[in-house]
Amino acid sequence: MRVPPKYTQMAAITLLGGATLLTLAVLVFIIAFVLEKGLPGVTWTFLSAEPQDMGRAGGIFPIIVGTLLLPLLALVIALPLGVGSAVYLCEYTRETRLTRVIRFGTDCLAGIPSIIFGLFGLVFFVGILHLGWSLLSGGLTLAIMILPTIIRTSEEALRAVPYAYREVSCSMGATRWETVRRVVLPNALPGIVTGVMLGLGRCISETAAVIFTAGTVAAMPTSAFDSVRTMAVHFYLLAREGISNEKAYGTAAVLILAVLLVNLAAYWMMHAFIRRRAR
Amino acid sequence: MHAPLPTTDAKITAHEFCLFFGKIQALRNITLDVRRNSILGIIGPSGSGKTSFLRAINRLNDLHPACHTEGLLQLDQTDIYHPQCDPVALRKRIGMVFALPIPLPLNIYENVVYGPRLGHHCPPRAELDMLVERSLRAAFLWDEVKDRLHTSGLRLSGGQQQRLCLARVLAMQAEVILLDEPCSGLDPISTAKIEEALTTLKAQHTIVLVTNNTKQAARVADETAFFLMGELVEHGPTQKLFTVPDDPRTNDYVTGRFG
Amino acid sequence: MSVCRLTSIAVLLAGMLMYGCGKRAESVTLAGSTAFAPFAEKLGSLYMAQTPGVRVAVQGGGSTVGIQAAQQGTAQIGMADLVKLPPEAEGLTAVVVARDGIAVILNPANPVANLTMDQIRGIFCGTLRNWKEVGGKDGAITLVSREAGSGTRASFEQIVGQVKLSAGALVQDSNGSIRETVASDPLAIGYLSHGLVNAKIKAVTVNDQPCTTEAVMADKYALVRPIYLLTKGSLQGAAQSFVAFILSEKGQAQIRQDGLIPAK
Amino acid sequence: MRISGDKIAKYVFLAIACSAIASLLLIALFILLEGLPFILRYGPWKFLSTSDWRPHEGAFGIAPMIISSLWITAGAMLIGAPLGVAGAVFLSEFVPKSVMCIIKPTIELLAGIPSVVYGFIGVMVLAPLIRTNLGGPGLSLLAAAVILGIMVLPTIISISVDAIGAVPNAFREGALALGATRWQAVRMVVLKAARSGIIASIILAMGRAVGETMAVIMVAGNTIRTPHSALEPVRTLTANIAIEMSAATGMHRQALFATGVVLFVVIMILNSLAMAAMRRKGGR
Repeated sequence: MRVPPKYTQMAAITLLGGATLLTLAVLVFIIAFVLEKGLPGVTWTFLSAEPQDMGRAGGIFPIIVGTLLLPLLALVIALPLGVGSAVYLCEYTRETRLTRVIRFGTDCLAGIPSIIFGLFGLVFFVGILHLGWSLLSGGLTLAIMILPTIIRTSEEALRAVPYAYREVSCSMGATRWETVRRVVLPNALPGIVTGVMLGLGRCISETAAVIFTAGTVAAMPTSAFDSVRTMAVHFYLLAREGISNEKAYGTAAVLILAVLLVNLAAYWMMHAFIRRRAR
Repeated sequence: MHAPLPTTDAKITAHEFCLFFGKIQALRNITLDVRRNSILGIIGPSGSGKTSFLRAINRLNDLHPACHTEGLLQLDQTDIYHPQCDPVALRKRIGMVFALPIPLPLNIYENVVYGPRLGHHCPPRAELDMLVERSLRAAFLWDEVKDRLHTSGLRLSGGQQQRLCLARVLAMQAEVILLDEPCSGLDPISTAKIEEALTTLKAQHTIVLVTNNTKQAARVADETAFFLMGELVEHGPTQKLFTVPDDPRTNDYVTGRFG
Repeated sequence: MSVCRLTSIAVLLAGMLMYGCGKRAESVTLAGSTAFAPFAEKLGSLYMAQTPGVRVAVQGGGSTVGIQAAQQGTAQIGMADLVKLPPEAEGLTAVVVARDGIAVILNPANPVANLTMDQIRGIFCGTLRNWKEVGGKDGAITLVSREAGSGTRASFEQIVGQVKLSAGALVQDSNGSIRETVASDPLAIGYLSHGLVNAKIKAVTVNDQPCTTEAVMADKYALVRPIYLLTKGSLQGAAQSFVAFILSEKGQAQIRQDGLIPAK
Repeated sequence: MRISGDKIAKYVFLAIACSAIASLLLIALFILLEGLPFILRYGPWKFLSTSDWRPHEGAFGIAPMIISSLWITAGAMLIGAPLGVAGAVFLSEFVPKSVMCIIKPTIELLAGIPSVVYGFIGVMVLAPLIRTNLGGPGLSLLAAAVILGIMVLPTIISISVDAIGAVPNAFREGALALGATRWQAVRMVVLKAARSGIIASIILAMGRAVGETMAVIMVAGNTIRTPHSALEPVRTLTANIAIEMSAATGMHRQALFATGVVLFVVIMILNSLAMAAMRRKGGR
């Protein structure tokens, strides 16, 4: 006897709701765990001073700067490349065997462990190009690392824009580029922002690849050729080398708050953008 | 087949025009003239190729990968499918209204000025405002939306959205307007408004109206063409076609015996 | 138009980032052993305080990265904490700047206080599997070792001799994580640089010798390894004076204060 | 000239796409050039099937690591995928927009938390929990699977929510108009329409789970033995590379790159399986 739909609906909602609550509970527990252990250590001096005694004392200001600069440089390189390739694959070519191979290749590269990108960076950027352990080689390596993710999410976002919009724009005498610029891209922006957030998240949380390419110098970088240390690397070195758990959690707390701010800012910016366009 | 009408008066001329999607032939040697500043109604059962013919005029079929054509299709005596003819420039002169109203995901104002803003020279703001008002008035939509031009086009009702699409085409100042079953989902009042707009626009534009509503063709079209299985069965003044058609198949379709 | 604004901002940012390249104070780069890197950083900051205008950049990455960096010149000074330098280090001048004792550590709840070399070899080869066999409470031994190729592990296994690590051993890739694992598992045994021993773990005596700086200085405690600074050819300028600073009285005192054992 | 503007844009995008694909090819070539010669010289079957990994004595067998990697990824997806998709469906269909605007940024925040933090929490909280309640050393296959499952949740949820959100409302209204309950409409119409986005999110998440290194090293125990139960410590392919690469030279280093090649092949197989699943269901 088939269960009447009303009950399957209730069962489904409780099941899905339960799963969501469990997920949120676990995720909130992790944030609370880190903040509870880390927040007491977060004082103004901790945020503004230089680290001393191998990180046991002092603050993490140069490390915060490193954490902002590195992903920014990676995004400045990966965003145009990623979105550009997604636009080309979606708008300018038909679904051929080549585009399927490219999409398959990007999927596989999204799965490559970051340590391999780190080694590639070490051999290629640090070694062959003589950029040394620096912001530049770190940024380039991270850019290549998040490129597959940005291409894939941008492509999904572009493909989600209804085909009819392209047809209408085309019928009004818009060139392919004008259709992309005026209708497709602005409409796909939310999906692209999600891809950027995931890419940014991966850059900020990366340790292995950064240690091998951007180095671990905790001083303030004066140029693109100076080595930097990101908060994730700082947390890794403090926690794993057993230098100081308390400072490690402090760094993690600051990192979480920074990521939360960036996410909220991007989210409100996107909403404002959508509201302005189609009020 | 009667001799083609004097060429000077014809805005669009098709001569033995065929259209293929890969191996499937959608149109078989269509020879047809559309007179300047007149409304040509195209009727026929669904799948008879009337929409394909409409989309062939503004080369929208090019978006389909395996589409190629034979024969001649001219706009103002210049071959539309000639390699030198730039499809983008062509589409600027030919506006199209689709069966399902598709307002762009922008506000009403930006929907209407979308066409004129394309290309390098973007007209000044004042001129755009005037163009928007004139186009919306011509589409009988101005009074209903004049104080909420900045709300989203997707918020309007079906009939209003279709009139917005018409206004959008008018703002392009296109010489030819193609309509693909514009009133298929609309209420009688919106349909009447659109038909009234078309009759007044006849003076400045050449209009090709594809419709499966024979009464609408009878009401609005100056001349009517009857398509069946990708062929042009008969083309002549609406009055003659609906009373004493030459071809028995037209007679059966018009009187509703089959179709 | 919104997309153009985005790309113009991006180009502006890239330009701003590149403005600084080229302007580089005289810098000394060290790379290599993760164990010695924090100490090198401390010495670097002391040296920078003493001689302005010089930037000391310390990179980790492990002994092999240090050796390769010194060979290729990506770093002026390579750091390696190996008892025997691998063939790759040929042609590099090696200077011992410090020594580091390797402490064998247990969980504080473990009653065992002393282990002989043979017992340590038995445990790490997997022949001794239960704490009962070495005078502790009944319980299977959880073996925690460093990864293959780590300086600490190579030195530990060379000094103890004929150690074929049992397949069931947990492997951690840093001193800190070995300490955490041993601190949280009452049946665990591991080893790490003696500078990192703290209250959470207990260092046993080896052949009744305590793992202290004095015992090592007196060559009584066996598990000790040198820390080399490797340079290619003769050094000049800031790098040379930095190495001299480390070997100076002030440098060696700082090393002793940080928990390592001075070279002399 | 009007037309050339569009032509320029097309070639600019073509150049961008080529440079992006070229950089990705560069990485793939880098891995193959460093790893493939070793596999051919050492003998692929011996490399893949033996389970004795003693780099300093020239024994390079990674069978246990392949098995562990597959087990951990399967475990992580078993935890992450259902929870993730269920969460995504519930959040985008049954939760009001206002609540959604708070939950979505927090979820995307979790994609920003370093895997090292997840690993450290795993060591501090999860491992002792497993050790006391379930036995074994705590650092185990189960711990790694749970941590990875949690880490991939944000990826699955945020991309699936976008995919479900992209399904036009007309589909939902159509189903509801036919008398379907909200859940039937979701199950029969919305999920089918959003399937490609959801599967893309699962593929990306699987890629991240297979590729994760730091958290796995901290939590899995890294023993070189084929696990017989979920409570035994294991070493994955990625952990093997990351742990030993910083001190590996000569044959040992090439063997680690060869592990990278194997990993690349494993990821390719997993992706093609997922693609086939998508196409087979779509084919009917």
